Amino acid sequence: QGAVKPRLTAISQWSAGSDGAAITALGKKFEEKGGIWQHSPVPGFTTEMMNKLRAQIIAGDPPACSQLKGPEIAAWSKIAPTVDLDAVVAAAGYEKVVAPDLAKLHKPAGKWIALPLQIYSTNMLFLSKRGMDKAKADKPPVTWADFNELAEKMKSAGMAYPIANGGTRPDDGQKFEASFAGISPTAYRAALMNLDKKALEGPEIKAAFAQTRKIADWCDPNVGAQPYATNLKRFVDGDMGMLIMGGWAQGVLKNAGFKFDDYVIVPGPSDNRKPVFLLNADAFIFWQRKEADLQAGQMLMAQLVMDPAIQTMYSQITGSIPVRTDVDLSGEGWSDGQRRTAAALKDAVASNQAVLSLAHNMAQENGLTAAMIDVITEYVKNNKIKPEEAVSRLADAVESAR
Amino acid sequence: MAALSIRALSKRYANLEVLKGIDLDIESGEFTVLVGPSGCGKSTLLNIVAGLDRATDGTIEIGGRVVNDVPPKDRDIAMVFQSYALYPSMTVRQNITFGMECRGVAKAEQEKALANVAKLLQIEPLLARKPSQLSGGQRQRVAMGRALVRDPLLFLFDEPLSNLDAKLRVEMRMEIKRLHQRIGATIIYVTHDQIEAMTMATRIAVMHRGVVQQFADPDTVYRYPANLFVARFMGSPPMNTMSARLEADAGGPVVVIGAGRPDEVRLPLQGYEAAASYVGREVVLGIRPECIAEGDRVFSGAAGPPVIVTAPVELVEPTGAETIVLLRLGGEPAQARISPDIRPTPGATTSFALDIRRICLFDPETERLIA
Amino acid sequence: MAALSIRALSKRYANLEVLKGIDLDIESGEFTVLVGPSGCGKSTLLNIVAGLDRATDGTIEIGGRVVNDVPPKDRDIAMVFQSYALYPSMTVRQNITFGMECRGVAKAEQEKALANVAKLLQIEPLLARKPSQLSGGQRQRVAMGRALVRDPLLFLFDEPLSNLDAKLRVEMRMEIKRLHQRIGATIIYVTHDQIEAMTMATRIAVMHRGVVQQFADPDTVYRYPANLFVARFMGSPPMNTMSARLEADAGGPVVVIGAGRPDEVRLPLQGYEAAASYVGREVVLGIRPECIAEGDRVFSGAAGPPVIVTAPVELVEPTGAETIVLLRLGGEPAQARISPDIRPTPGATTSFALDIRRICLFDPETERLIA
Amino acid sequence: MVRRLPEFLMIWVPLLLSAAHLISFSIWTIWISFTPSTLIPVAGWVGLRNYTAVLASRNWQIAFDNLLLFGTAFVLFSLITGLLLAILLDQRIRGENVLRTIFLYPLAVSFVVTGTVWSWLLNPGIGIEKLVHDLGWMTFKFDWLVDRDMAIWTIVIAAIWQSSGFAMALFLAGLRSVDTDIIRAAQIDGAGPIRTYWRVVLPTLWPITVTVVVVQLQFAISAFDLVRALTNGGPGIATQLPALVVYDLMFQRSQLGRGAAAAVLMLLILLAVLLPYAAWRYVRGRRAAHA
Amino acid sequence: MPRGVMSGDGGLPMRDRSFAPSRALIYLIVTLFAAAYLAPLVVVVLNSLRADEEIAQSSMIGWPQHMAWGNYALAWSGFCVAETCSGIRPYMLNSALITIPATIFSTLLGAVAGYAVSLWRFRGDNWIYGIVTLGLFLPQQMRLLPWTIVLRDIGLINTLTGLVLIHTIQGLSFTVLFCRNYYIAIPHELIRAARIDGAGFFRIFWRIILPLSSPILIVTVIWQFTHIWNEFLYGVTFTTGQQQPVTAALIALSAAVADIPHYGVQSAAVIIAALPTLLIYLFGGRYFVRGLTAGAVK
Ligand SMILES: Nc1ncnc2c1ncn2[C@@H]1O[C@H](COP(=O)(O)OP(=O)(O)OP(=O)(O)O)[C@@H](O)[C@H]1O
Ligand SMILES: Nc1ncnc2c1ncn2[C@@H]1O[C@H](COP(=O)(O)OP(=O)(O)OP(=O)(O)O)[C@@H](O)[C@H]1O
Ligand SMILES: [Mg+2]
Ligand SMILES: [Mg+2]
Repeated sequence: QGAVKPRLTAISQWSAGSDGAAITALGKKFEEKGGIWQHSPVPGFTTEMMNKLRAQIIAGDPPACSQLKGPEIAAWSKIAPTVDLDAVVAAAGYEKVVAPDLAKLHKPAGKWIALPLQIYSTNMLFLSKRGMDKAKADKPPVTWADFNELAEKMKSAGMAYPIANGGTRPDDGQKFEASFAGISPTAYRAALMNLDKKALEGPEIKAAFAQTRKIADWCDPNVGAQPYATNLKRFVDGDMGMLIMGGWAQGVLKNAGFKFDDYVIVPGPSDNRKPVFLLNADAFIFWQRKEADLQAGQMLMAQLVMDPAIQTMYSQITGSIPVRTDVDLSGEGWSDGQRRTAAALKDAVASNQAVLSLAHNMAQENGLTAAMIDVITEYVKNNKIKPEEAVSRLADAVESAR
Repeated sequence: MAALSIRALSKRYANLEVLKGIDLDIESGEFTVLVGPSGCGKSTLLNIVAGLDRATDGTIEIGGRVVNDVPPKDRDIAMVFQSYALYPSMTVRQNITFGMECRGVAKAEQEKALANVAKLLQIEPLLARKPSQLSGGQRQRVAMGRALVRDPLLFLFDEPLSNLDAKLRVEMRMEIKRLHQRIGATIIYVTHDQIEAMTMATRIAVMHRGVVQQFADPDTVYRYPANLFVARFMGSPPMNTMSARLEADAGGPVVVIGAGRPDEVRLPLQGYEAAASYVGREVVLGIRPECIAEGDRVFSGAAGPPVIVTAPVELVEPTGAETIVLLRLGGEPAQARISPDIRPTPGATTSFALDIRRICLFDPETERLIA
Repeated sequence: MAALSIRALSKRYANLEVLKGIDLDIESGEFTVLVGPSGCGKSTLLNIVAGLDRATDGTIEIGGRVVNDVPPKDRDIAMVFQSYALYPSMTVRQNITFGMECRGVAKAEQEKALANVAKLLQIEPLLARKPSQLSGGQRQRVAMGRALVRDPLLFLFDEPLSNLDAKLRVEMRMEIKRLHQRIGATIIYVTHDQIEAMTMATRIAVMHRGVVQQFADPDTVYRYPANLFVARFMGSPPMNTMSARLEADAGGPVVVIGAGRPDEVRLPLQGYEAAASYVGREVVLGIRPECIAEGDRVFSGAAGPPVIVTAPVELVEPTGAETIVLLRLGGEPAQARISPDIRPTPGATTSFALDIRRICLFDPETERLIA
Repeated sequence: MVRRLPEFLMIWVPLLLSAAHLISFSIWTIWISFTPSTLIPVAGWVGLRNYTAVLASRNWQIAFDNLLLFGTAFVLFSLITGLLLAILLDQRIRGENVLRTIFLYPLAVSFVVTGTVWSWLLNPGIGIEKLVHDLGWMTFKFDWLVDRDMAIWTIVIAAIWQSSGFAMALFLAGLRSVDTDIIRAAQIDGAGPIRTYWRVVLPTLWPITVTVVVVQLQFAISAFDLVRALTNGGPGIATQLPALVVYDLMFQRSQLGRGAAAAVLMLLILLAVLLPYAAWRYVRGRRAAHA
Repeated sequence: MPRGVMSGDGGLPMRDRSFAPSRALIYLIVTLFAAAYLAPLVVVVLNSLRADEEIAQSSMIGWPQHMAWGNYALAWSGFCVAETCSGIRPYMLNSALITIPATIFSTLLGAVAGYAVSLWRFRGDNWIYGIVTLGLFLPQQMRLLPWTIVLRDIGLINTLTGLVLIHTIQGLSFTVLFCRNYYIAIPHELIRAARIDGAGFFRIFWRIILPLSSPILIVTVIWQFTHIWNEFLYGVTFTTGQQQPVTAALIALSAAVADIPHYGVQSAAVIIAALPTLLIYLFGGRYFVRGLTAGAVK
């Protein structure tokens, strides 16, 4: 270390729950390494965090690093200078152990400017143990047909609403993207990631909307705009049987005092029976600062974020899986769900079935994402809209938002 | 027939007794004026008669019917308020017909009544206007119109002219008087203005502290005020009152002001038999300013020559139509109304003629009129 | 020395000319009363003198110094407002000393001045009170005190008594008058009340539509009104005015009311030389109500017996101190003030005495006084 | 008249700062609405493209329709509620002070809290519906919050709850300043309480009513925090409102130019309300000056 | 002078006896309304005393079975926002540090400006006044970015001072409007008398106008205080971490989507955070209505 004490100013949206706990733990590590940890969690929604980031960038005072993800990294990197991390990434030999799709997002102009911190799949299927018992089912569903059958079974077993999802915008998006990717990851990639016009109007997307409708009908309509977390108790108690959610729900469940053996996590339904991975990765982008202590802090932070031990610690708190594919998940502290997620990622990458999540802003920039989610959430909430109509609306939305 | 008869009426607000046992009988066709200082309970009395307030005690009869429990609209009265209380959002026409509308009078009849009243008060051209577009005098007329369409047993007026300027007040005063003569209505009229009271009333009720001090025709009230309060309240400038001594003299009783002083004033009295028992005692003497005039004045209708006194002049106020002089009678201050041309010099001594026929004597204890 | 001298003063608000070339010279020690109907520009004039408003044109000199551009506080004036404008949050003491405080007068001197004024106005017991705890008359006194401590060249009073009730107004009027006599201040006093104007003023300025109609001592204004407006504005009831014809007769000019009618009234005039050129022409005759009296009245100071006319009585209004009679002279309505005891019957014909010495004649075209 | 420096500073500096920030911010927004700005403001010129895009978007159309419905319903009902409460409180009833405080206290609460609390109460799963179900009336249904046709009414309810106290206060003041003689005159004329209010008292409240309407309308047009906390535009996008759309476009979707265009449209709606009001005040002022 | 309209009696001089049944109806309606208005507060208060499990098992509406006073302790100084587990206590302090100065400044400056506009007419005053009051209607979202740029240029970004400045300037719209409407009813003769006495602009304001202003100052203080206290958008955007106002902490608590809801603590925090403004309305409400009357209806 040089003469200066490394210092890091960071803004993120993680303020509470397991996310808050994880970032706090990261901060502790940073301080253990002799740094000064100045983290400003922004309460509220992502928008508030971005407002703050924008305000600071406009003011010429960006944080040393800030939470940002997906294509937004590329968009934002154009409005303010970022730090070139290539050297430190190379030194850590990090590139080899990161999924290539993911790596691409973090080096938009060919240089590393941001580092992913953890990975989730947004389409993991959570099965309530008690719910399964109630429905006398023992096998997790693999295809959407299996899923639908199981849901019906649960319903006849007395569960009014077999699916425990919530009603927020990303939640509605997840219902749709899980359906779509499970039906055809190829069509998903073409339509939602590449915005291919033909794929956007193809039969797969229509089938995805139809499947989404089924899921929506099995959800508690009373949840309104509340998050899925409202339903967790009913889910664990077996009043609801299934939940399509990212791995972060494990952290929430843990935080709420539920046990790992209350539920099972499996990859979301995939009609070709090979796991589909809807990639969602949180990341930090590093903004150029002149101050020596901040620069030192940025290097220290980068090293920490890439450190397998730190990634292990972090993922174990939040329920995600490490970005590094070379972390061993067989040890204590990892759940079956995490192991299965990691395995799914490996398989999906192998079969080219790892795609970027739309609902969590990994597939498109915010403006486009929001326009698409508008259509999806309206569809979810309004069962009078037919799938074909939804398809054409989605295509229109893409057209006008581009 | 008594149009209104009030018996032992009292009104109490919390611990404040505003009216204390009022008795009044008002004949049909009378124009009764209620005067008294501010806060003496005039409006309260009117409101109770109208049914807008409840009496604490006593009975009110209108047209021979006890109305204590009758709501205002069924009392067969009409009221004109000091603020006129015109409905601001209605036209003059609606203001006048609103009461008939409430009582369900037929449209045609309403129109007829309206036309009559509008003609009487000469407000035909104003019928379509809103109150805010009227001058003070016009508003007053509309307020009258609203009362007149009703043709009630009893009109109640609460200082209806006090918001008008002096000129207009005089005109409206005459108009109301003519109106009363023409339609022969029974009216109770509250005012602060003594000229109004004196000129309009057939009878005046002078109130003070919730009690009717005197209820009589204007001349009686002016000439024979029942007590010192009435004497000092009516008239402007008010009656001069001063302590004096009643003595017996050869020709009859003599009232002495400033007895024993070098400038004592001795006034012989004629026809003051009632005062006989006060001979040798202190009394309060009252003499109106117009009964003290310049030395060469001949009082109209006087039998003999006036009593002439010389007195020091303190202040002279020529008002144009007359000159008000502040002088001292036997050391007591008094005001005189003398001819406008005459301007005594302040500080000098001048002679004044006194009209001793109209002197009043009051008991200094009870403050009541002796004679 | 002229305390105040105003030259060609005019004031315009947007397109409204409120003051039109006012010229006034007020001597030191004078008590000038400004009268005129509402809206004639009295307050505007006062405000311009005080420096609270700017003149559109003309100059104002106070104590020989042109003050057009001098701020109010440096004009050496004091002002009493109609609403008194006492500072509600300050005690009486603070209200009075605030001006001195602003001018940085030493504490001890403030106390002395305060004590003087408080004694003069007898408000010592009130010094610690807030204005809201004072009666109307007391407030008025404090407002006076605030002006008096200043000892200025010029006092400005804008209707200072109009918020008081009648009794109090009379008292305060006398007090102000005494005060003026005692301290000999120069005062400009605005009022609506003619009695105030007549009794207090050394000179009266009658204003109408932004023009001074007449500026003279009260007797002149009352006796010789410069024009019909002044004649009708001053006096209550106002001067009777009626069209008449001036004719030449053996003894001199005769003014004829209702010429040619059976009940025509012929009044011989003496000493109206100025009217000679009007003989044979129409004039407007003005006669004050107090110059028409009961038939047996002897007018004080009259040389010969009065002119007696008989006239029909229309309305009788006894006010107590006198009786106002509405009669017809040669068909023209007129008011008379007769003795209080005498009550002619309305409708009947009675004889009246006329004081023809005080008749005014006006040009019917220009409305100016002829004689 | 204002000649001296400290006076000048004290009066003009705050007033000018305030006026200047309003004018310059508005101009800035108008300028941005014609630029291709996305994440941050940039120079450029795209003509009316941002406006056409906003006007063509479903979000804006829904928001605009909602604004008409919400604005009308909210203003109307809060007016009626406020007036009714004021009339009731005007009946010399006991405990008036306490009641007044009760009707006013929602003004003290932040919209965020209001939205959150009402979202609990109105949520059928945990709120009133659940309570009634637990009490045994199982067929009871009160699920407006999650019913896309009725959800806008939940915003109306919460907004009325929050701000009808303001209308009540103003109306009450208006009622209290009605000349009692007028009411007495009506009594003598034989008008009952309802007729008295309807024909005599209420017509005098016009100026207050207009003030209340304008204040509430501006609240309706700029309603933001409340909606965000209560429904966040949902279910779906059923309860979008212009203020939400502006915020969303500017800050969530990183389409500053379009957001600015939407903001300018919002300003135009506001002006459409305010200009007639200003004209009315002007005419009234002139008339008062002439009376 | 504006008179206190709300104080004494008023209303229709109804005759007491003949209206007995309808009076019962009046009380009934008023009571129902009062219950409806109180309901949300009652629910929050009750929930602040219930454990989370209890709420989850029944509904949001219910009587606490065990008084969970702990919620308050947790809300006040226990729950965690990111790495700091200090409850909302420090944020309350921040809110006070922003709200109190901004309220004082905007009220005082607004009073002076309102006084100048209403009692010392000067050229263009109506225009300035009109523009300033239009500010009441300018949507907040529109001002966020311009403020960012302004604060950057004057170097006040990320400071409480910057927020105080924003709230002071924006608050002027309201304070000037209300003060002006109030002062317009003050007799001009008072000013004239004082000018003749030799008092200048400030002395008149300080000695004569200000002592008369308490009704309207109470209104503006209450209004400004509650609005600034409850403000959220600027607070979050322009402050950082431990400097954020209490509304930010509340949002952190309630918008934690990735957590099981803690209704109990949340309710307790809501109550604590709303306490200052609630108390202000409780004690100042009566003056608020009175002053509002004097200042609004013109
Ligand atoms: N509602 C009330 N509660 C308590 N006291 C009242 C009420 N109404 C009137 N008073 C008191 O009753 C007394 C008489 O009032 P009232 O209005 O009858 O006087 P007034 O003779 O009409 O006076 P004014 O000439 O000033 O109109 C006053 O002292 C007044 O303060
Ligand atoms: N600021 C102003 N703008 C326009 N016109 C005004 C203004 N001030 C006064 N006026 C007009 O000037 C005229 C004279 O007003 P002023 O107050 O001087 O009358 P006044 O003689 O004092 O009346 P009053 O006896 O009623 O007090 C009135 O017609 C009034 O309407
Ligand atoms: Mg009265
Ligand atoms: Mg005036």
